[in-house]
Amino acid sequence: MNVAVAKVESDSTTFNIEAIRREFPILNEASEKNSVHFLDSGASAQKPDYVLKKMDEMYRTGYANVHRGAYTLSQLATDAYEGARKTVATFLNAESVDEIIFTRSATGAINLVAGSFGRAFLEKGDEIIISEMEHHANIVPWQLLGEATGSKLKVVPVDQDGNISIDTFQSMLTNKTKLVAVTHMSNVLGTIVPVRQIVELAHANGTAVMIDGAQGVVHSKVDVQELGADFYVFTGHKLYGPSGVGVLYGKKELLNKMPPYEGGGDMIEIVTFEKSTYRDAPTKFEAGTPPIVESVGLAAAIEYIENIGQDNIEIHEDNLLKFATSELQKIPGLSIFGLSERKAGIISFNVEGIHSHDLSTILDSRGVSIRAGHHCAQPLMKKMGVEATARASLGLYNNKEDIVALAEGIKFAKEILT
Amino acid sequence: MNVAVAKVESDSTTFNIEAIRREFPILNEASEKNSVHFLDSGASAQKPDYVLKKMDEMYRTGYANVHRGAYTLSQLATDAYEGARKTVATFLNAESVDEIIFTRSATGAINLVAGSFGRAFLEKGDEIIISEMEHHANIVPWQLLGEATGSKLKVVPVDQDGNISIDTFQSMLTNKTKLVAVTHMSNVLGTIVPVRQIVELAHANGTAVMIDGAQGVVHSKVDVQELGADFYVFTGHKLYGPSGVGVLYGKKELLNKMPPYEGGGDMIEIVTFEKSTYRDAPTKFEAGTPPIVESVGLAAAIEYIENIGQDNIEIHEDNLLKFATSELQKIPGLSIFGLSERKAGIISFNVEGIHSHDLSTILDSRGVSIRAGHHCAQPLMKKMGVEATARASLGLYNNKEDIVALAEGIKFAKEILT
Amino acid sequence: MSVDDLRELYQEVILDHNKNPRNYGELSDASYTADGNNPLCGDRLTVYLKLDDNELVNEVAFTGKGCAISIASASMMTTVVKGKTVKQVNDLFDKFHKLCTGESDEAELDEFEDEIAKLRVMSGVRQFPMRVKCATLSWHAVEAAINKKDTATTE
Amino acid sequence: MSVDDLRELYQEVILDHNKNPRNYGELSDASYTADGNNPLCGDRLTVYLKLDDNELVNEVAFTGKGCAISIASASMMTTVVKGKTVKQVNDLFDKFHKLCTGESDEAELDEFEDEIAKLRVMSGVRQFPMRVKCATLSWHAVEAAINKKDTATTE
Ligand SMILES: Cc1ncc(COP(=O)(O)O)c(C=O)c1O
Ligand SMILES: Cc1ncc(COP(=O)(O)O)c(C=O)c1O
Repeated sequence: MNVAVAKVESDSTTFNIEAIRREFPILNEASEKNSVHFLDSGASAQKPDYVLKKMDEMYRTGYANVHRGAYTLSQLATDAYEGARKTVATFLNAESVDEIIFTRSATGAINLVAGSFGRAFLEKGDEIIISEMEHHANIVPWQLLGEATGSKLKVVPVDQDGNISIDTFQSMLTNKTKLVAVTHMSNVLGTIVPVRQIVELAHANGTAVMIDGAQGVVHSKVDVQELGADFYVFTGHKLYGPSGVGVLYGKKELLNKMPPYEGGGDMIEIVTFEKSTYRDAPTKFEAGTPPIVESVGLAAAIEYIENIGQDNIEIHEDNLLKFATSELQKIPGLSIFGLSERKAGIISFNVEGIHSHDLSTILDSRGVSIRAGHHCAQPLMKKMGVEATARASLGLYNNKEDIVALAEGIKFAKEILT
Repeated sequence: MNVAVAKVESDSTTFNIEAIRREFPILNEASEKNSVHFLDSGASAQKPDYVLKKMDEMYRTGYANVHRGAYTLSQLATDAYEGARKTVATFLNAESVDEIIFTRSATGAINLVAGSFGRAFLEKGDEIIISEMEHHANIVPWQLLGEATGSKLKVVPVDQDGNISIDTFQSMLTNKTKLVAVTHMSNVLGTIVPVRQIVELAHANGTAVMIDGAQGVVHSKVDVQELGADFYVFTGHKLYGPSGVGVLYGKKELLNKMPPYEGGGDMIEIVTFEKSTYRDAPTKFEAGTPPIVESVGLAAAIEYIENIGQDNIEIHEDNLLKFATSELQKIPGLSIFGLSERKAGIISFNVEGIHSHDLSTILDSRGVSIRAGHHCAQPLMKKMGVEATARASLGLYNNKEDIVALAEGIKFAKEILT
Repeated sequence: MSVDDLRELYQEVILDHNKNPRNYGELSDASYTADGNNPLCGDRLTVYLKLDDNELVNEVAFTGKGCAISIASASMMTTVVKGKTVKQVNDLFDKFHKLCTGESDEAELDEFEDEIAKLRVMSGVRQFPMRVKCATLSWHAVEAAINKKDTATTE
Repeated sequence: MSVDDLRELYQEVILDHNKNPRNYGELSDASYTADGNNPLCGDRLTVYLKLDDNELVNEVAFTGKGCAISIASASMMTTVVKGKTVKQVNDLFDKFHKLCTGESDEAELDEFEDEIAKLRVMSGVRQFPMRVKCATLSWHAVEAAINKKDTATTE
């Protein structure tokens, strides 16, 4: 395993992990209080200097509200904001820039689909299929929708290894299935879900598909045209961008058929007290002042990772995941949840006799940040028969030392607690 | 007028306009492209260095996702985020910190009230009263709610000077009036609405009240307990804070009776596929990763203006408004919209024979940024019989030179266009 | 952006068209009408079209309110689309749009040489990207009308 | 946060209570029960209470899963609330909470002197603000039970 990691580090001139680490200020502020072995990127990633500077600069030299002013600063801000939309569209290979809607987060994007598409097109008795390993963000909005419309949730089970059965999924599709909403990648198990196949089967059934790409987009290249999904959502802060911004990709035709979700400035055409008319997507879905600088920051993050190369990042993380898996498996009493053939930079595990919360506290004392808990996936926890797990999740800036520190820290925790 | 301005500037040792201007980086980046006479703060304000540094610093030294980690960085971020909530609560003099919900913007906050309070408690035939000078953000959400529930919109007219008649308002209250939603301050006319009186009358009628404070909170001290409104909303970017964050204040009792608006992580108590239960406010209304750094930035902005003193800002802006009004009134053919006795830092106007768009372009060439258009208040434009107006809006950093440049620019536009 | 750019934008011809717009007014017997609407500034124009038996633009007129750029551009538009086929109007709009955004330059000589020569006076908007929408508003409307849509919305 | 802080948090007494929790199990004839729920980490406890005729806590027990801190704290809680009145339990919780957050210190001598002396071993959580919720989870539940609520949720 060591060899593989060493290989990518020496092979690729573009991927120099030490140089990359230097570009993330927080990793270098090695105070006693701050963790330098940051293994919670799955919750939220750290930001490169490049992104922070872009945002700061915009506020200092080119900030004003967008779309509304006929003066230079507003034009600069509008160009930056609409330029960010273009960057996202190119990143996802969307057919049109109009298919990109900036939201407040992935959660905001999923709720938009539920509130607009869901309330407009789903009726009592209609069905939505999700998987058993969804994040709460891809469960609760459909439950709220169910309360409003009478639609029902059907759940594809997850097996021992953390995979869903495509056959089972297919057998659950009926003429009442109006939407399939599944994660691209599990935030607990790391499983990469075969979303392409799911889209094909759903479409053959006349069913629309939304993919929750909050984790997926971080760890693999996404091409929405190739994927064919009707909606794809992700969140900026996990992709090395700022908090406060997310993205909803939607097929233009579909978006233009959908009613507005929220009302306010900019999204309207003509407002009278009797009746208002709305503009086309994406504007129709961006009521009020959008997350202007946040969108520009997200675009900068995309530029940053594209500059490193998504393939390079994938290889690096893959090697690191293999190394981490083998290091952790050496620890007696440690069991890993999620052993799919297709998984990416996330490892959930528990250590016999040690609650993940205690483990996290002890690791923290050694500068190792991991997450402990249910990871906003309580139904999956229940299925796995646990209350909580420990989770280490990788970012492009992690290195072998981080993994070694994790393994050593776990051993130390065993000493203290047992 | 000159005297009055000079007076406040020399009187108050805390309010030194030149020192303040130096704290706003964008005002000092006097490149050819950038306006230095920024008179569009009503659309979005510029940010002081203090706010920018706070946000940048958080990303560099204390960033992680909030509420979810048992490690130090997450604790630091959570403390900063919850500390921001406390700052906002104190700023508004809320009874409890649990009454402060961070949203994506004022628009997001109003839609939350419409989607949660509105959908839960309004029925067919119920009435919502708004005023004729509302921003689209406080019109369209109620129209969307009306489509969903059958509730109706009633509109208090605005008179010549830009005031609403309290008698008329009172006469419109019926036993079907379930909500009054009015602006604290008109973003077109500058009128300060007598919201205290409105709350009293509405409450005497058993009607809940939401105040749109997007402009109001910027120009006057707000005390929600004294005001008594059930909801008060505002937006960060107009209050010298970042884009991507807004605030909903709501009375705790009421918030806890309301159903969730959006679903996702953090806002839940227990999730099963059969049924989920939700936490209390504010968490119930903050689904998913919130605008973490943006909220901290907003709190920094509040600290900044509190440090200068809201009273000092009010006096400064008031003097400047009087100066601007008298300067503009000297220009032949210029007419001002909105002449309420109680108005704050906004002047809308038109110049005979010159469309505001052309005026804005010409002013921009002289470094003066104003806004031209309908200002997201089409119904008010219709009432005033115009398609658009020019609008100069003041921030705490504006000075007399900005006003002089505006007046000179208007004269120049007349030369060019007539 | 300089004062020269401004003078280039607000040329005499444009100010004249703004003050004395050609073909201003309703056409009661129009074959097609469409509204042009710029939701961000509130400008609204209505364009009226009459086609003859050969589907050529026979008469064209407009009403509405807007800035000097949109009114002048609408006025000039009415003077150049008369006698054109539907396809020609679409093509001409395409060329005019490029002229306003700076995508095409003056050198292009083709079937619309004369029309473009007339319209070239609008090319000052290149320096003012926020105003391109103003210059093209009436064109969006005429395109909508000729393609039998009710409304055109620019951003 | 140092290794000393850690050792202070995970003292022998705590590890012992975690491994051998006192009064663990259901009380089938409980007067009141309540769930304690930490939605952020998924820890859940149930507390069972029996009051005698004088409204004193007669028996108390708990079940559930959680981290060492929450289990140990629950176990210790059951050993100190027995024999107390409703008001005394509320007061004791208040004092314990202050102990965990560092608001009160060791010097306080009052009616709960003995109990606080026992519970003081938990005060290591002061250095770990994220873990205060763990230490107080069972207390929130017992407070809910005694005040006749079903559930307590900590953040
Ligand atoms: C799979 C998945 N979906 C959705 C989300 C929600 O993202 P956000 O909290 O940014 O809305 C997350 C992260 O928390 C996630 O991991
Ligand atoms: C009175 C008023 N209400 C609401 C808003 C909406 O604010 P935002 O766009 O930040 O949601 C604005 C500003 O655009 C406003 O002026």
